[in-house]
Amino acid sequence: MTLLFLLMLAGYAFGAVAAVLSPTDGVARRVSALGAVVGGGAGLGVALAFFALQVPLVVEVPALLSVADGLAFRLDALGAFFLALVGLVAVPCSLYGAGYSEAYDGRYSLRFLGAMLNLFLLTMSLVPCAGNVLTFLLMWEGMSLTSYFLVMTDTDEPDTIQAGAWYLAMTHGGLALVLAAFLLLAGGAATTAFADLRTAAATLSPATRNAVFLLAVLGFGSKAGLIPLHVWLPRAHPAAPSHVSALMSGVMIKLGVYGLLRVGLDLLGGGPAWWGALLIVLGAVSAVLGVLYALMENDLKRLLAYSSVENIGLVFIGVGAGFLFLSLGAIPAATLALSAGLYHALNHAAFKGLLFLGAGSVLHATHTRDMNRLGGLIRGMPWSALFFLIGSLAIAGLPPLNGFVSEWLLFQSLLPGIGSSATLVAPLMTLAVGILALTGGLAAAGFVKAFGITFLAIPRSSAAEHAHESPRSMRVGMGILAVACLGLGLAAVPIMSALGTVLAGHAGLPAAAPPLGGGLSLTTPGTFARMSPTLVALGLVVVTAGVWLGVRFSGAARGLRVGDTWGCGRIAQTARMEYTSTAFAEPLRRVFAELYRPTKDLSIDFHPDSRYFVQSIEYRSEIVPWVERYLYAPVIERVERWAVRARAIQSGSAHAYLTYLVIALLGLLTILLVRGA
Amino acid sequence: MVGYALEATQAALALGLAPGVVGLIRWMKARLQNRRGAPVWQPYWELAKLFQKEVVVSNNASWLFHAAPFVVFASVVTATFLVPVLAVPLPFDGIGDLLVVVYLLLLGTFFLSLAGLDPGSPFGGMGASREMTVAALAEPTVALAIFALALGAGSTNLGQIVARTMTQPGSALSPGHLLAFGALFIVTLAETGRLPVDNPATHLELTMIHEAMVLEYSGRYLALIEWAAAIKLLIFFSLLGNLFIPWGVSMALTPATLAIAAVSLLVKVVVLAAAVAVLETRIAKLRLFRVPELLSVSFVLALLAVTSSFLLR
Amino acid sequence: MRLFSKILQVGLATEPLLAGDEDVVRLLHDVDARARRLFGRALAIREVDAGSCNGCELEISGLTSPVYDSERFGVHFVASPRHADMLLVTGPVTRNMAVPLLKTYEATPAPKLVVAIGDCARSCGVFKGSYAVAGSVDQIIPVDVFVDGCPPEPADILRGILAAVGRR
Amino acid sequence: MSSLFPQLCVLGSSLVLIFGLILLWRRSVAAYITAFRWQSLVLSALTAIVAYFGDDPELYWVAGVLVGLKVLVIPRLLRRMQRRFAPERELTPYVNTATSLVIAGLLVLFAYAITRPLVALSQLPTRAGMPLAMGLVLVSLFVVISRKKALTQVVGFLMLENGIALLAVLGTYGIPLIVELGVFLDLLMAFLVMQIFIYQIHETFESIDVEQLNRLRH
Repeated sequence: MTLLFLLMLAGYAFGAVAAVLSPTDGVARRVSALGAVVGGGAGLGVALAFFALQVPLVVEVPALLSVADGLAFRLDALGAFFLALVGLVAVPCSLYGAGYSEAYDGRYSLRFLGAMLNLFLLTMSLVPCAGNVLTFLLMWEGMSLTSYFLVMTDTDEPDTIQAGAWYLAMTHGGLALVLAAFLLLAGGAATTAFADLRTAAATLSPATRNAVFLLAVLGFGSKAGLIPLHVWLPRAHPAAPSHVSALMSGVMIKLGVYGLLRVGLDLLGGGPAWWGALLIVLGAVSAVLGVLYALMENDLKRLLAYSSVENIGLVFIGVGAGFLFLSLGAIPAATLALSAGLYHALNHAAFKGLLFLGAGSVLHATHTRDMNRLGGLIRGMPWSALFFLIGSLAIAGLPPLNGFVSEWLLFQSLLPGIGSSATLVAPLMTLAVGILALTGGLAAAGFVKAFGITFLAIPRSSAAEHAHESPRSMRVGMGILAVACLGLGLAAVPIMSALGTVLAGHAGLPAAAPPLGGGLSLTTPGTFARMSPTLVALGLVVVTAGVWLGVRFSGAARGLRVGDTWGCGRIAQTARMEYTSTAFAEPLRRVFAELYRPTKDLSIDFHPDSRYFVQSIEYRSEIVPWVERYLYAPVIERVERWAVRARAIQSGSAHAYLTYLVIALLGLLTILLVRGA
Repeated sequence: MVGYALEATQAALALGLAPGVVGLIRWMKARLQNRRGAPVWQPYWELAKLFQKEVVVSNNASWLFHAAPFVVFASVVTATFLVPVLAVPLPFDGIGDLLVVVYLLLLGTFFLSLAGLDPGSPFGGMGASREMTVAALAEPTVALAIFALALGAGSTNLGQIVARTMTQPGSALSPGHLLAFGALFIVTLAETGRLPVDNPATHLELTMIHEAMVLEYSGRYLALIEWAAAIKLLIFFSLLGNLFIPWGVSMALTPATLAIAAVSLLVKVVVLAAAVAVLETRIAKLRLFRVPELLSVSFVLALLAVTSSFLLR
Repeated sequence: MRLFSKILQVGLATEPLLAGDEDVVRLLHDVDARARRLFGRALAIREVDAGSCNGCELEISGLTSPVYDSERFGVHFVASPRHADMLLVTGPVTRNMAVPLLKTYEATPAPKLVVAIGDCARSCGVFKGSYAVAGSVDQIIPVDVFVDGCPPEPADILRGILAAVGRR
Repeated sequence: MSSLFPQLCVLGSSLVLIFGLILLWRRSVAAYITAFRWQSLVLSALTAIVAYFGDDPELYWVAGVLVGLKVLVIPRLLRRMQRRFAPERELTPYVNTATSLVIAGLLVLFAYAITRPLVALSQLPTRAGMPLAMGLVLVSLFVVISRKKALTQVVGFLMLENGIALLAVLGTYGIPLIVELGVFLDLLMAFLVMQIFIYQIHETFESIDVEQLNRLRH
């Protein structure tokens, strides 16, 4: 296992170094992909080996940076789960990247891109392996920085720089909060190793514990993309190369969940009921607002980014319910809720990775992300369309794919809460159920739009009309994830029991988790509900085949003729007559008008001679999310005002700067003096 | 073995009975309009005719357009295996609960909407957009109504819900039950495209929801879709009938009880069909943008159902 | 409530099988057997107004009224030619409607029938020779049965429809 | 049959609440008045039920007065007012219908949460209906603040009173008859005063849209 771990490190390191040293861009693409595939595969191997052998992995290098207890890697079940998640998405994304980044040949440095991708994957794989605070923060920061550079790949695009700035600001704000949380935690600990923090956390005062938890929620929440800290997602995801978006959306934001679980569940060992309630509320708000904004998007990748906000919200609902049930002492319910949350995180990694890769193929073929300029791609690129359809079905939570299973489990994990007798739990859970259902329905609507407008009907631009299928490496990458979506759905029973062991032993959860299923059926605690994803899938396949055969051989007429689309007999049909993505979302935009508050701008040019002849009509309607309008806009404005004011002290003279330094030093010393006295 | 035979019978019964339900509603509506009306079995003739006709497909349509009718039909047929039409407990009860039924139906809606978008007709897009809007907004009501039932029964599995109401007849009159029934009834109207949400007999493209999506379909494909819509209606009727008023559902699997179950199912379906027919005669179609208001009424009903079920605990 | 008591008072408004019109009754029984084979007693009609003065439409809509109630014969109107077995075409075909009429015919799946309603459909009626008229219906698409009259009565139309079904 | 009484209470309270929700869903004032009439009828039936099961004959009187006043007299007065201002419908409330209904749902959940301690303390078989009565009180308050027409607000106010009466009946098996009668008289007085006000508003502005009152500031 240690060997595999070293292989993982070596793979990524090879990828990074070889990419930098490679003679041409083409070689760089291939060697970096090779390194990443080896590394990702080995990472997945480490995680699987861990689950098979149940031996913890310990690799410590205390000599390095010994001041802060050195580098230490300790893999436990929780970490192994997230390591597996990284590996699962890393391999197909790297394969995909080998073909995808060909479009960048000669435009941007592929050596740099390859090296950064490998470093990004390396640091991402090591975050869940970290065994002490220093290692964790180093890897966390490495992950943030490398992903920042990856986002900044496409610098020709005007939006990229701004996206990078938003991302950098949010991620570093988050890092500061995480750092503060760890500092508070480490106050009474002997070393910063997680094991020591765990024992020290038990002695902390409730107020400190609450503060640590809140800081962790905010810090990790900004990485995970919880509303209102999600603002960087819809900016950075579209700007990054698509396989990087897939990694960021599929994996990196999940590490925010990992961080929260590590601190809240493992180190702090759970807390009062309001922790869980807070997480549920944040999750519910993120879920419903995320999907609502996703519905309004015309940019395919922004739509996917908002949908990531939604899915992270769903994960947080599960995790929050787990915290809540823990505090109420309902252990089986807590296990169910937490595993449902984790399972959804895993599933989301698979299908969102797949969808981003699919969106990448669309971008690759048509050079546009605007759905109002796409359409009809199912003919030019049948494979990408099929894969995107599988991803859409999975994310809409439809049987028999994996999204359906985890959504079902989330529903079932909220149900015991409605039966709870604690004061606010029942109403909270009732609302959460309503929101979960609404989110599911709206997500289905959103992905009918995403798939239907992008891939079906008549192409809305010549780029879409002449779209070509992606190269094989990209198709293989998507294919792996599509199979993963199917497999994760069908193998729900073994996966759920494995997830039980991931959580076992943390925060009062028993070491032997109650089995959530046997045979082919998932069974929730107290046999509240039973469901067999495998048999549902089997039933669907058998019945579909039966219906097809029945119609084929029952003597029904077989005639088939191809004609024009029926359009009330009009002469010709053009793409301009089709429903667009904006039109598709219009009813929901009207329904939720009070939330969106769209701005409307109508200008009509009349003919100079008569008002009865119109020359042109221009209609513009925009939606600015209110989080940005009412929260970020004032903050940014204030920061800018302060920045202008602070410019006064910028004289440009070295003497002035030295003076500031001396004053600051004297000030600090004075404080020390005063405190010493 | 008996169980599996029962499952097959049930599915066959649902397939066979469904067009009749549509015919029954049409006949009753005709009578309420003082017309003689088509006989109840008219939909069977129509389906038979459609299966004998040629299919005309748009030149813009992709394979999805050909696949969708089969998926739509298969999703509702799969759902009939899980719904207690005649008896409980079914051998397939452990395969899926009420939520699975709901999501199977959503799968059908999803594919039908995609098929509506596929030929590039503006009507299809309009229908797809509206159908998904209605489906999405109906979803919270369905979930809460299910949970109001599940809270009482201690399970979301259909067999157990039925069994529990059978053993405690008083619970059928509990407010949670009644309110959830009201909520699900509204959802039934919305999901199966009945008035006041959608007019199944409309010829005006601009007011259509379900019809607009299937304007492009013809021949056997249309037959599958119409048949699936009828089965969906029957599924909702048997859920309304058997979950809320379970008497008559066979629990012993003897021929006598099964016969009683079949008769009681017929009675329930006739009563519900009559209710729908009377309602459709009485009320006009709502404007599309008042539909969300109707659905929020059903949502509040479902919320009240859940609230009163934990009030009485 | 008032509505329903009214419904009860009126009772059945449909005329019993077009009383007094022995022809139709006999035709109906004649046609029944053959029609069942071809259209299974279910005939879906798409109405196409190819430029009529709407007189014929008025009469056609009389078919669905409680008095004539075409639905009792399994004849009903549909919203799309894709769902239809028969096209009811009215009016002289105007230049603008020639292509749409042809498209509608093409959009209808086989087997299909065409019934041209009214004098205009047969001979362009008073519009004959107008620059805006492309010709009678049978110059554009094959017609199975013509129904004369300006406008024809609903009973005539029904007879025409049944005759067309019988001809096949 | 011991569970019958609480079930009837919750069912009755739910009906009373649902009739309250009609104010948020319908737009015609005539429907509001009908809803109010039915609500009052259910309320008095519920009072009679409590009287029967609680063996409290005084409550029969209360039920009788309820029928007389709220089912017969007040709706008739309201009808007369409505006929006078017939064309005025509640077309553009401050909060749209769908949102109002969802807010009403939330208010009911909130009412459930705040009455929980009360319900936990009470031993009465009627206690389960109390959150719904509280919900009606909150929903009626919401009607009063979110609707523009004075007539709607009057109906909202009357429903508020119904909610309080329901709370009293369920919470304490009804306060003594004499107090109840006093409340009714108060109500009648308040109603008459409001009627006069509405006539006044109408005369001054030729509308009973209370938004018109803003003009008084200028």
